[in-house]
Amino acid sequence: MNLDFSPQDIAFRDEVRTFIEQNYPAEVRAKQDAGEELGREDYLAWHRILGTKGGWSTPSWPVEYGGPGWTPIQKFIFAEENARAGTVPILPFGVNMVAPVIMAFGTPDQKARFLPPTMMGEMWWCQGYSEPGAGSDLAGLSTRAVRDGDHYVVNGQKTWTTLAQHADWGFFLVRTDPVAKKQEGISFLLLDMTSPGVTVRPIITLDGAHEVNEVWLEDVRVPVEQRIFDENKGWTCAKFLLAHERTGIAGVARSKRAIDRLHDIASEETVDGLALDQDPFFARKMAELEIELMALEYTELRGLAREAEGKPPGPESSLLKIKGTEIQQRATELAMEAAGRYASPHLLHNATGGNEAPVGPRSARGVADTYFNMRKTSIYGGSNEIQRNIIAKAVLGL
Amino acid sequence: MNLDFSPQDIAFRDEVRTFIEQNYPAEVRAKQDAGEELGREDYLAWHRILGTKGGWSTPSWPVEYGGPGWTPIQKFIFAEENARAGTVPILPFGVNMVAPVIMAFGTPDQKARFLPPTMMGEMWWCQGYSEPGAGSDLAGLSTRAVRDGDHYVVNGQKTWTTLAQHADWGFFLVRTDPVAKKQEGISFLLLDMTSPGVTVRPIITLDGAHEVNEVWLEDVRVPVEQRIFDENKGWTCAKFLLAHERTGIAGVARSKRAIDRLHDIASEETVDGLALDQDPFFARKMAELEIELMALEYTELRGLAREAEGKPPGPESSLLKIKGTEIQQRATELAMEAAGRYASPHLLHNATGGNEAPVGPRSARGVADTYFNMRKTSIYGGSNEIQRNIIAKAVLGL
Amino acid sequence: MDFSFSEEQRLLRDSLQGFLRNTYDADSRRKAVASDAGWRPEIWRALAQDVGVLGAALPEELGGLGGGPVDTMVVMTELGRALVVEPFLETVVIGAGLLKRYDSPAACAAVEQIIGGELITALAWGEPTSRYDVADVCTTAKREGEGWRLDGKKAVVVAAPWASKLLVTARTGGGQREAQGVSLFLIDKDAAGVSAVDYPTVDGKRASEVTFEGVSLGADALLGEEGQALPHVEAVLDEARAALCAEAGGVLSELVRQTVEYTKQRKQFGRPIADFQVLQHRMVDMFISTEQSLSMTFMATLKLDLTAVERAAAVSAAKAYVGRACTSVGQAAVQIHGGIGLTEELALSHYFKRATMIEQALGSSDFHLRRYQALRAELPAAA
Amino acid sequence: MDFSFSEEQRLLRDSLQGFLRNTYDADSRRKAVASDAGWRPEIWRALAQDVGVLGAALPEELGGLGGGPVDTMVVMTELGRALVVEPFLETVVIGAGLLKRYDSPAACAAVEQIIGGELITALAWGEPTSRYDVADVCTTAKREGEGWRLDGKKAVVVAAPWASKLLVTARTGGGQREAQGVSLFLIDKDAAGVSAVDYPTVDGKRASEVTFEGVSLGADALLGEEGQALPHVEAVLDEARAALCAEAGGVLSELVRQTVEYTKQRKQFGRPIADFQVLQHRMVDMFISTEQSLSMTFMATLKLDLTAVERAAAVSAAKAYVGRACTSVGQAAVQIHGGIGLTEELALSHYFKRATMIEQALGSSDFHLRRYQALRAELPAAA
Repeated sequence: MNLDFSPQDIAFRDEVRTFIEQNYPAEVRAKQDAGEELGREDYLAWHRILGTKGGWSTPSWPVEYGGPGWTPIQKFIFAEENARAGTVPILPFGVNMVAPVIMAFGTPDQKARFLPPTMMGEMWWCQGYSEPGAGSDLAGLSTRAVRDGDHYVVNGQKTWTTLAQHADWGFFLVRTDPVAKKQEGISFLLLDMTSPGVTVRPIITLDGAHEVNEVWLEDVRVPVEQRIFDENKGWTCAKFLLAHERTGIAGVARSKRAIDRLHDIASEETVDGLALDQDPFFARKMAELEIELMALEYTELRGLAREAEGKPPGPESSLLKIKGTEIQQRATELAMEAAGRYASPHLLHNATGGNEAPVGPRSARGVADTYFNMRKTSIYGGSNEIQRNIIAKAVLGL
Repeated sequence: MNLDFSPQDIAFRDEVRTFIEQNYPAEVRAKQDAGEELGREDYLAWHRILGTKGGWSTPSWPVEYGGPGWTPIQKFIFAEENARAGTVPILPFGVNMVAPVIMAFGTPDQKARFLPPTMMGEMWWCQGYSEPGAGSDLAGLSTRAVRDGDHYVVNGQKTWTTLAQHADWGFFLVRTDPVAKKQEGISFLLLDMTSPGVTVRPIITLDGAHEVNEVWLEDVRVPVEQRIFDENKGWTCAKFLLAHERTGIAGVARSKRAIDRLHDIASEETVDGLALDQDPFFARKMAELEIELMALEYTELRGLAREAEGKPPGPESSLLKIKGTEIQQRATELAMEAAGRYASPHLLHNATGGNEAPVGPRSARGVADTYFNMRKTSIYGGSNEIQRNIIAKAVLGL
Repeated sequence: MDFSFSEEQRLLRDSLQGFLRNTYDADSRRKAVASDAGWRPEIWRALAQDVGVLGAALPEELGGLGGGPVDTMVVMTELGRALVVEPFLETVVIGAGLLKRYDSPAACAAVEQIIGGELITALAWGEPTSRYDVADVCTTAKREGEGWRLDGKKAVVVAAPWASKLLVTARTGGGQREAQGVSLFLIDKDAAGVSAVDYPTVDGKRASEVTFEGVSLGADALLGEEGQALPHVEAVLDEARAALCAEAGGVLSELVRQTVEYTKQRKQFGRPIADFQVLQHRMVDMFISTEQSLSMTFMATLKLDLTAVERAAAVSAAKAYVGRACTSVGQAAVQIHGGIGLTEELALSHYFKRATMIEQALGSSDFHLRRYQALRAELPAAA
Repeated sequence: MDFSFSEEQRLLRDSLQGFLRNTYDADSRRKAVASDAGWRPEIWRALAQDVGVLGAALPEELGGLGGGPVDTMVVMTELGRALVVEPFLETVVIGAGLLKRYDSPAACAAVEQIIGGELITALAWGEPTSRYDVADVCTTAKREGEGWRLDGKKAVVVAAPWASKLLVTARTGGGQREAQGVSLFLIDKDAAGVSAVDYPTVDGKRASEVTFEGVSLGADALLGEEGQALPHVEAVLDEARAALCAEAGGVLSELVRQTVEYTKQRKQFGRPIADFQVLQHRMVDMFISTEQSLSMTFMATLKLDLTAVERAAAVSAAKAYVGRACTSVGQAAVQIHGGIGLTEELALSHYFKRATMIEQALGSSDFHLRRYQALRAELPAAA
C-alpha cells in the first residue's frame, strides 16, 4: 500500500500538463478570463484538439474504438490536469454517455457512423431522458414512438435537455409499447436534431442562464436504423448509461479549483481589519471543506485502485455523487459568504441581454449566480435522494 | 404585543422563589451537590412539601381536584423557578400522566381513591406502556388480561418502566380482546405493584444507571374496579395521556441551567492558555446553543400566550419535544467536549456498586454519563422520528 | 406577556394582504423587475395613499399613524410573503427611521414626504472594503466654509437608483473603524459631484455604486451633531434587521407552503412525492425552522426599545438564526421541487433568491454571531 | 499508487480476526471489564505469542516482524471491530513506538519485552490543565547528582493501572507550553514517590492519576537528549492517532453493520423498520461517513513517513474527520435502535461509548481542526 505515483505516471502527468499549456486555445481562455458566456465553437475547439491527439478527447474509450488505452490512474491524472488548468470540459453526453451505449449495443454500421465524429467533436449530442411528468422516476416517460414502415413517428416532450440549442444529435428514450409494464416497452433512439418537428425551447434558470431546454417532438420521423438495440429493450441501454453517467461525478479536481478560488476571494476581503482567510471562523469553514474533499479524493482513489486491479466499480459511485455535489455546493456557498455585499450585484452577461459594467472585486463576480446554478447538481443525474435509495438497496441490502 | 410579566406575575415569581429557598430539603440538596444517587424518599420529600402548600405539587390540576388554579404564565414561572433552583423534579407519571386520565375518565370512587394520595406524594406511579415487541408502535402490545369474575388475570411483559423499583402503583395498557383490530381491544388498568405475580427486573443502561426496568406480570389479579373507562376503550385513555405527556417537554429552564453549567466547566478549562469560555470556537458553539434555546423559549411562550387566550395547544408540542431534546442533548455533548480528558473517568456511584474517589475538576464529573443518559430523550415519549411524522400529518397535511 | 396583534394591526395586515393579492402576482412582479425602472412607482403611491402603510410606524405629528416596531413587523411580513421589491425597508424603515430622530426642518419635511410616497431615500453606509462594519467609514466630510465637502465611495447602496435623496455616513473625525467621528448627511442625489453606477441585484432589487467627488454641502446637510451619528445609525439598522427578519418570515412561510403544495400534486413512482418519508421529514424541518424564526423575530422586535446592548444582542441573535433558516429552508425547498424549482418561471425560485440574499443583508449570520458573542458578556443577568 | 494489502497483511488480519472471534465475544469482554483487573492478561499473552501481532510493526532486530504503519492499521481495525480493551495502542503503538527510537540498552530491552507480551507500558503526557497540548508540561525533572528528581502530576494515564513501567514527559528547561525543554523518562511504576489513583474509564479501559513526589531517577532513565523529546513524542502520538482512526474504522463498521441487521429484524407498525425511508437514508449517511473515515485513515497512515508538517496536517485532518464520524454515526446507531440501544446488555451500546471516547482521545476534533488550520499554510503546494 502506498500513495506514490509511478515514474511513468509522473512522466504522463508532465506530458499532459505541457500539452495543455501549449495547445489550449488562447481565445477561449480569454473569454473564460473575462467571464463571457461560451458558445458552441468555444466548447468544440478544445474537444477537436484533443480528438486529433490520439483519442485524448475520449479517455474512457477502449483502444479498438480509438481510445488512448490509459490506466485508471492515467485517466484520473488527465482529468485532474484539465481541471487544474481550468480547460473547458468535454461535454459528457456524446463521449461518456451515448458512445458507451453504442459500443455495447450498436451495430457495426452504427458504430462506424456515430463514434468517429463523436470523438472528433464533429457531432454534439444532447440527452432526451427527463420528461415533465417523469423526473427521478425516469421509467414513467410517455413520449410515444409509433412504427410506420422503416421509420418511427415520435411525439412527446422532453425537458432539462442540457445545451440542446447547440446539439446536432440527441439520444432519446421513447415508449414503443404503450401497454407493456413501465420499464418494458421503451426504446432507445438516436435523433437528428435538425429533423422536421423538433422544437427546442429555452428554459431560463434562476441564475438567468440558458443552459437547459425543453425539446418538443411533433411527428418526428426517425429511421429504424437509428434505434440502438432491440425494440422495447431501451431500458437495458438506459440502465447501462446511468451506470456510466456518474463517472467523474466526484469532481475532486474541479472542487480543488473552487477552493483555490475561495482562498482568492477570502484573501481580498477583510473582516475587523484582518484578511478573511486569516479569520479563524472563515478559515475553519474552508479547512472543513478541504478535509471533506480530501476524504472524497481518497475514496475515489480507493475505487480507482480497485478498478485498476480489474474489480468492477461498486455502487460507491452514488457516494461520490452525493459527497461530490455537496462539496461543490458548499464551495459556492462559502464563495458567496466571502464576497459579502458584492455577492448581490447581478452583472453577468445573461439571457435577458444585459451586460453591465462590472462592480466590486473581480473575484467576487457572479458568485451568487454560481451558487444558484450549482443547486442543480444535487438534483440532476439522479437526485441525491435517489442516490441514497440506491445505496440503501444495493449496498446495505435494505 | 409585549414581553413584560405583569406585576402580579412578578409577585408570584418572588413568592415561589422565596418558598423554594426556605423550604427545599437541605439533606436532598446536599446529596445533589455531592452527586449522590437519589433514593425514593429524596424524590418524595419535595413532592410532599409542595403538596401541602395548596396543591403546588400539581400545577396543572384543576382547582376542583386541588390544583392551585394558576394561569399558563404562572405555571411557566413555577417550572422556571424550580429548574433555576435545581429542585428534584416532581415525577410526571402520577401527577401529569395518570391523574389527568383519572380525572377525564375515572369514576368518582376512582378519583377519590387515587387523586389525593397522588397529589400528596403518597402514591408513586409507574407507566406500563412499552413492550419488547412494541416500542414506537405502542398499539402493537400483547400483554393479555382475561376476565375472571370481578378480576382480570394479567400476563405479559412491559419494559422501559422508569423507576418501577420505587413504584407503589402502575398504569398499564393491556389487551382484553385479542381478536379486535390493533387499537381496539385495549384496556387501561391500574395495578398495585405489590400484587403477587409482579416482578420488577432492572435494566442497566449504558451509563451504568438503574433507571428503567422490565416488569413481568404472571397471573396478576387486578380487580375490575381498577380499570379506567370502558373495557376495550383503553386506547382512548392512551391517546389522551400521550397528548398530555409532552407538556413541559421543551425543558427550557432545565436547558438554561445546563448551559450555565457548561459555562462553569468552560471557565475552568484552558486552551492555549486562555479560558475555554473565552475561546472563540467554543464560545461560538455555546452562543449557537443559547440562541437555539432562545428560539425555543419564545416558541413556547407564543404557545402559552395562545393557551392563555383559551386556544387549545396545537401540535407544536411535537416541535417543542424535538427541539427541546436536541438542545438538551447538545448541551451534554458540549459539556463533554469542554471537560476534555476528564470526561473519561467513570466514577459515579453506579449500579455495579463502585464508588470511586473523585478525580478531575468537580464540574467535569459525570459529563459522559449524562451525555449517554440523555440520548434517551430523543427516543422516549414518542421518538423524534414519530414526532416528525405527527407534524407532517397533523400540521402540514402530508 | 402578550403575543397577540392589536385590532389596528390586524386591519393593517388584512388590507395590505388584500392589496398585494390583487396587484402583486408573480407575473406582474417579474415584468416590473425586468423593466427599465425595475419597480412600480404606482404600487408605491398606492401603498402610501390607498393602503396607508408607509406611515404605520411613524410619528403622528409627522403624518404617520404612530405605531411601533410590531406594526413594521406586520407590514414587512406581508411584503415578504408577496416578494415586494419596492423600498419599504430602505426608505421607510431605515430612511424615515433615521430622519425622525432629528428635528431639523429638512428632516421633518423628508419624513412627511416619505409617508406621502413622494420621496425615496437610500442609506449609503457600506463601502467597498467595510464589509458589514458600520463604523468602517473611509468616506470623508471636511469643513468647507460654512458647509462641507464630501469625498468617497459607497458600495451596493440598495434602492439608490430609485432615490432622489441619499443619507450618507461620512467621517468628520477619528480613524477608520472608530465609532466616534462618523456623521450623517442628507443630500440630493443630483448634487454636483455625485455619480452612480446602477445595476440590478440578484434578488430583483436595484442598487448603485455611489461616488462622491468634492460634493459641496450646506451646513444644514448635517443631521444632528458632528461625529455622533453612529448610535443612531446602529439603532436604526437594528430596527431594519428586525424588519428583515419579519420579511424573512413571509418568505419562509411561502417557501414552506409552496413546497408542501407542490409535493401533494407532483407524482413520481405512481404516487405524490409528499408520501416519501424523507421529504416529509425535510419539510417538517423547514416548518420548524420557520416557526422558530418567527419566534426570534417576535423576540427581537419586542426588544428594540431596551438598552442598546440588549437590543443589539437580541437583534443579532435573531438575524443569525433567521439568516441560517433562510439558507436551509431555501435549499430544501429547491431540492424538494427538483429541476422545476430552479427555473426562472416558477415563483419559488425568486423566493429562494430573496431568502438567500436576506441571509447576508445588513450582516451575515456569521457577522451577527460574532456581534452576539461580543455582546453577551455585557448583558444583564436574567432576573 | 496502491491501496491493496500485502499477503502478509492479509494473513495477519485473518488470524487476528479468527482469534478474536473465538475469544472476544461481548460477554467475555463484559466480564473482563467488570473484573478487578479490568482486562485479560491471557489474551495479551496470546496476542503476543500465539497470534504474534504485538511485534507486527516493530523492527526485526528487536524481535518484531518489521512491518510498518499499514500493519498497525490492520491490527487496530480488528481490535476496534472486537472492541478490545487490552493496551495495544498504549503499549505497542505508543510505548514501543517511542522506545524503538532510542538505542539505549534499557529501551531496546523494553521493546523486546513488549513484543514478547511481558511488559506493559503507558505514556504519561497529559496533565490536569494541559488539555491536548503535548508541550503544556508542568511536571519537572531536576538534576540531582548523577540523575534526576521528578515532581508533578499526570492526568488520565490510560493503561497505567496495568503497566509496570511509565514513559513520562517532564520539563527539564523552558516554560510551560514551550516546545523546547521537554524530556522523556522511562521509570518503574513502583519507584519510591510514584503514586497512582486507578479508575475505570467510561469506555471500559482503566486509567490513573499519577503523582510524582521527589522521585529519584538514575541518569539512564532519560531517553535521548535532554529537552529534545517533543518531536519524538509528537511523531509517535501522530502514529497513535492514525492507529486510533484505524480502530475507529472497526468500531464504525460494526455500528453500521449491527444497525443495519437490527433494522431488518425489528418490526414496528407491522413491518421491519428497515423499510422506513428516513431510517434508510440515515443508515446511508452512517455508511458514507464510515467509508470516508476509512479513506482518511488510509491517507493519514500512508503519510506518516512524510515531513513533520505533512504528517501532522494529514493526521489532524483524519482525526478531526474520523472523530466527528464517531459522534454522528454513534448517535445515529443508538437513535435507530431506540431504547434497546441504550442498554448495557446490548453490545452496541459499548461500541457507541468507545466511538464517543475516540472522538476526544489524543485530541478532540476541535483540537485537530485547529492544528490543521495552523499547519496548512506551511504545507508544500501540490505538484
